[in-house]
Amino acid sequence: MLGGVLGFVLIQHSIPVFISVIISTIIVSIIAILIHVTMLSKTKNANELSLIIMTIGISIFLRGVVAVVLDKDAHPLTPFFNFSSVSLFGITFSSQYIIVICAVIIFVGLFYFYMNKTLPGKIMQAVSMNPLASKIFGIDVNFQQLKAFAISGFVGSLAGIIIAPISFVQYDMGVMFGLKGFAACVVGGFGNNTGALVGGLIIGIAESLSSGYISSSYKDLIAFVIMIAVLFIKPSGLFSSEDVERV
Amino acid sequence: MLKIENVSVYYDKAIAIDNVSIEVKYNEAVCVLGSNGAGKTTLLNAIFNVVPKLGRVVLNNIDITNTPTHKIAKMGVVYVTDKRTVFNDLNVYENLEIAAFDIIKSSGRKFFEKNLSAIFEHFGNLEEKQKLKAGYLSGGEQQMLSVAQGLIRAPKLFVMDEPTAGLSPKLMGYVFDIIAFMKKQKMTILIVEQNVNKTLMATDRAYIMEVGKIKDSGNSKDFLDSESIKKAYLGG
Amino acid sequence: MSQKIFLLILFVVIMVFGFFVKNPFILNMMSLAALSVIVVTGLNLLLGFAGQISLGHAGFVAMGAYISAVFSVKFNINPWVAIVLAVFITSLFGAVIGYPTLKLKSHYLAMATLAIGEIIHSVVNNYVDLTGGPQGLTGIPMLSFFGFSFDSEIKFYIFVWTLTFLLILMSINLVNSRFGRAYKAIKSKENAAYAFGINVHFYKVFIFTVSVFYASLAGALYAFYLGFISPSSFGLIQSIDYVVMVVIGGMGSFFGVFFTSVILTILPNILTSLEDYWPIANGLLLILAMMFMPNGLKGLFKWIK
Amino acid sequence: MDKIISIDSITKSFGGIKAVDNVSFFVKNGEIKALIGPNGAGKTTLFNIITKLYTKDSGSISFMGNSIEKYKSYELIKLGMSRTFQNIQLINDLNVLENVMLGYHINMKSNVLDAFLSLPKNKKYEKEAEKTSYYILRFLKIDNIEKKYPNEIPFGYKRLVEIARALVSKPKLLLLDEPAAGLNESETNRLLKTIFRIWEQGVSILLIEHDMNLVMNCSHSVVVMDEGRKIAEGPPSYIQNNDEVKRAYFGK
Repeated sequence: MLGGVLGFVLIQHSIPVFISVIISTIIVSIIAILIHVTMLSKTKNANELSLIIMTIGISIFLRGVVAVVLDKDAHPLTPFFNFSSVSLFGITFSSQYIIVICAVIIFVGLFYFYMNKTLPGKIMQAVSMNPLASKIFGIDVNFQQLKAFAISGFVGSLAGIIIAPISFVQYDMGVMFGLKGFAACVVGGFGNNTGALVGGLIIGIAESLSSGYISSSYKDLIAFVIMIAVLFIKPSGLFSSEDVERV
Repeated sequence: MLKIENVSVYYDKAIAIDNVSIEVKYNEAVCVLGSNGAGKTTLLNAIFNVVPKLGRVVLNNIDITNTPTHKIAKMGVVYVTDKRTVFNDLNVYENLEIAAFDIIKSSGRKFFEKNLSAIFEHFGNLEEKQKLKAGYLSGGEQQMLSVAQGLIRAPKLFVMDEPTAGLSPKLMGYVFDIIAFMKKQKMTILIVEQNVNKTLMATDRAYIMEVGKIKDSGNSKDFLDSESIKKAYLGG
Repeated sequence: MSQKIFLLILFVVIMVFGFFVKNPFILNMMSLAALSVIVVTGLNLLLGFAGQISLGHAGFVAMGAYISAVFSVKFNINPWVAIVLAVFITSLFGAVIGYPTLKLKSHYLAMATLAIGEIIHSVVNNYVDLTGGPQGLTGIPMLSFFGFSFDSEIKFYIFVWTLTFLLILMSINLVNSRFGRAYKAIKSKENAAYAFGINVHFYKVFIFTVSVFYASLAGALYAFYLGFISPSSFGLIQSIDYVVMVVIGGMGSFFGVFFTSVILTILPNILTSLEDYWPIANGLLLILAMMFMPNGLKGLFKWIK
Repeated sequence: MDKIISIDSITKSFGGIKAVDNVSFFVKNGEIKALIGPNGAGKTTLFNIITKLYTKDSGSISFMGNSIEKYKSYELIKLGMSRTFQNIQLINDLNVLENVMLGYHINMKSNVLDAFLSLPKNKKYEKEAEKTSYYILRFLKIDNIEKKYPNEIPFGYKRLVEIARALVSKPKLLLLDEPAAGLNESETNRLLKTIFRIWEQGVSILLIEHDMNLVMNCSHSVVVMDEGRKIAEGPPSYIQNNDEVKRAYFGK
C-alpha cells in the first residue's frame, strides 16, 4: 500500500515513472527497517500474539497516516507505458497487466535464486531454521531479521506500485491482495511454494469463473469460500505432506 | 585460554548452576562430567550467553561476559550444542557452507573447498550424502555433521555438549578418534559428556559436577573407576 | 475486593449517572458504549482468556444487526423474535465457521478471521435487495416490551446497561469455573491441556461461539436502537478497534476492558473533528501497549480478586 | 487383571529416523516401573505415544485390558491414566490450588450453563474440587503454598504441584516424566518418599528418570532403552550389573 501511494505521489509531481519506482521502494524499505529497529526488536518478552497485535497496530497506523496525508479516495494512476493494450493469441491484455506478469516472473525468479543459490540467501534461510545454531556459527541473527524485513518491505512496495494502475491508489489498498494471497497459501499448504502457486491459480480461475457465471459482485468472496472449504477437509492444505514433528 | 569465574545461573527463582569456576588452558582437553540435571549444558549455554548469568568469563584475556553469541563465535570458538547445529532443510554441503560463511568471505571459496576435502577424509559418509537434506540424516549422522560444521571453522577452542549422545558404539568411537585428531591439531577442547570412561581417556583434566556445583576436579586419568564418578552417576 | 462486589458498585454508579444526567446526547453515547462493552467482553473471553485472536468480530456484529433488521423490516417479524433468531443464526454460523478456522494458529488465525469479517462485510455491501447495500437499511422499528416502548434515551440506557452487567456477570462466572481454568490452560500450555482431559479444539470453537453470541446480540440491539444501519459501521477498522479495546484494557481483565471500551467509544464521538486521526492513534496505542505495558490497564485492577 | 498397561511392539519414526523401535513391555498392577536410557533413547517419545500426543507408526497399547486405540489424548484421563511433564507445565495465571483443580476438570459434572449462571451444581462441584485438591496438597505436604502462583515457588515445589495435579483425578496409572530432573539431593529424597506414598495408595507408576539413585531405590522393575530400542529389562539389581546397560551409560 505504502509503495503504491508513495509512487503515486511522486508520479503526480511529474517525476519520471522509473525514478519514482526506485525512490518509493527505497523509502518503504527504510521505513520497514525503522519499524524493525524501533519497535519489533525492542519488544521484550515478545510472544506470537503480541507480535501479531503489534503488526496490526503498525498497519493501521500507516493506513491512518496515509488517509490523513493523502485522503480516503481512490486515485487512478495512469499505466506506466503509453501503448494501451497488447493482443496475444486474440486475447487483449492492457499494458499494465503485462508489466505485472513480467515483474512477477522476474521477482519470483530472482527471489528463488537469491534464497536458494547464493550464500547470503541461504544464511537467511538458516536463521529461520535454527537461530541458535546460526548464532553459534557467527551469524548476526538480529541483522538477518532486519534484512528480511527490509526485503519484504521492498517487495511489498514494488508490488503496490506496479499494481496501482490496475487497482487504483487508496489508503486501504493491499488488504484484499494480502488476504487472497493468504487464502492461496492455505489452499496450497504453508511452506510449500508450488502449493501456494497452484492455490493461487485455483483461486484465480475460480474467481474468473464465478464472475462469469454467478455475479461479479461476489468475485471477492470466492477465494475465502474455497479457503474455508479446504480448511474443513484438509487443514494442512491440499499439497502439504504431514507435518514432521521432531523430538 | 578460557576462564570461567564464579558463574551462576538462575531459572525463575531456582538456581541451576551455583558459583562455578573452571579453567581451560591452551592446548588442553578438559571435560565436565555429571549426571543429567547437574547443570552441564546450562554452564555451556551461560559461557556463550545463550542464557543470562552472573559471574565473569574471560577468553584469551578478553572479557566476554557480555559478548553476544555470534561475536564469541568470530573469536575462534566453536560450540556444538546437545541439540545439534544442523539446518534441516538445507543439504549437507550447504550446512557446512553456512557454518563457514565468514571464512568463505574472508579467505575465499577455494580455501573452503580445500578445508572441506580435509574434513571429508574423516567423515566419509557425509561426503557421499553431500546433496541430501540434513533433516533426512539419521540422528547419528546429524551429530557427526554438527561436529564437522564445528571443525570446518578451524577453531582455536572447541566446545562440545555431549557429542556422543544417542550415537551407536561405532560412531561413538569415531567421535573420540576425532577428538584425538583435534588434540593433534593443537585445538583446545572443552567437552561435556555422559560417556564417562572414554571421555576420561580422551581428556587431560576433568571437573565433576553435581546438582549445579563443581564437586571435584583433577587429572582425568585419576578419575577412572573412582568413587566420586560412581556417586555422581549411579548414586553409589 | 471481590470482582462481583466491584461489579455491583460499578452498576450502581452507572445507574445513578443515568438518572442524574438528563442530556440525551450523553445518554446516547453511553448506550452505544454499553453495546461496545458487550462485544468487547465477549472478545475478551476469546482473546484474553482462551488466547485466540479474532479480527472479524465487527462482521458478527453486522450479522446480528442485519439479520434481525431484515427479519423485522422485510418480513415483519416481531423485533424480539427477530433478535433471538438473528443471535441464534449468527452464533450457529460462528460455530460452523469456527470449526475449521480455529484449527489455525496465531497469525494464520488472525488472517482467517479477518477474511471472515471481510466476507460478511462484502455480502452486506453487495446484497442490495435485502440489505440496502452501501446506502444502508432504514426504517427499523423501535423496541417495545408489552406496550412499554423504549422511546426515550433513559429507558434504553437502563435496559442496555442492565443487560451489559448481566453479561459481564455471566462471563465472570464462567471464568471462575472449571471452564475458566481450562481456557487459561489452553492459552498458555495447549499441549498439556489435553492431558487434563480438555478437548482443546472443541473448547476453542465453543468460546469462539460464545464471543460471536455476545457480538451478534450487541449488533441486533444496535440496529433497533439506532433504527438505521449501514455497512460502514462494521468494517475492518471496527474489528481492530475491538481488539484495541481488549489489548489496552488488559487481556483477561473484565474491568480494564470495560473502561477502555467506554472511553474509546465515547472519545471519537466527542472529538468528531479529529475523526481522521483515530486510526493513527489506535495504531500507536497498540504498538506502545505491546512494547511497554503488555498487560494493559490490568495492573490498575490487580487489587480486585 | 495382572497388567495395568501393556505396550506392544511400538514403533515411531521421525523423518526416517526411528525414535522408538519395536518396544514392548508392560507394567503390572501395583508396580513401580522405571524407564531409563541415555538422551535421545526415545523415552519421552514413547510417553507421548502412550498419552496420544504423538501417533504411533505401528504396535498397540492396552490399558487395563482394553486397547486405547479409539481414545483421544484428552479421554485417557477418564480411563484412569494421568501424567506429568518433563518441562513443567504449570499455568502461571492460576495459583497452586487452581492448578491442581485443573486436574480435577473431568471429574466435575457441571455444564457450561451451570458455570455461566453460577448455579448450585457449579458451586457444589467447585467446592468438591477445592476440597479434593486441598486434600491432595496436604497429602503431598505442600498445602502451605496453595495460594501462591507458580513463579513464586521453588523449582522442587513445582514438581510436586505437577504431581498433585496428576493425582487429583485419582488415576490408576501415574506417568511421571523425569520427576527428579533439576531437583537437588534433599528434594530428590523427598520425591522418593512421595512416590512411595502414592504407590501405597494403590496407584501403579511408570516413570522416566535419569537419576539412577532414585530409580534404583524406588522401582520394582526397570526397562532400559537405547537408540529407540529396548536393550534390557529386569529388577534394579540386575540392571545395575548388566553389561549392555553399562555400555549404554558408560561406554565401557
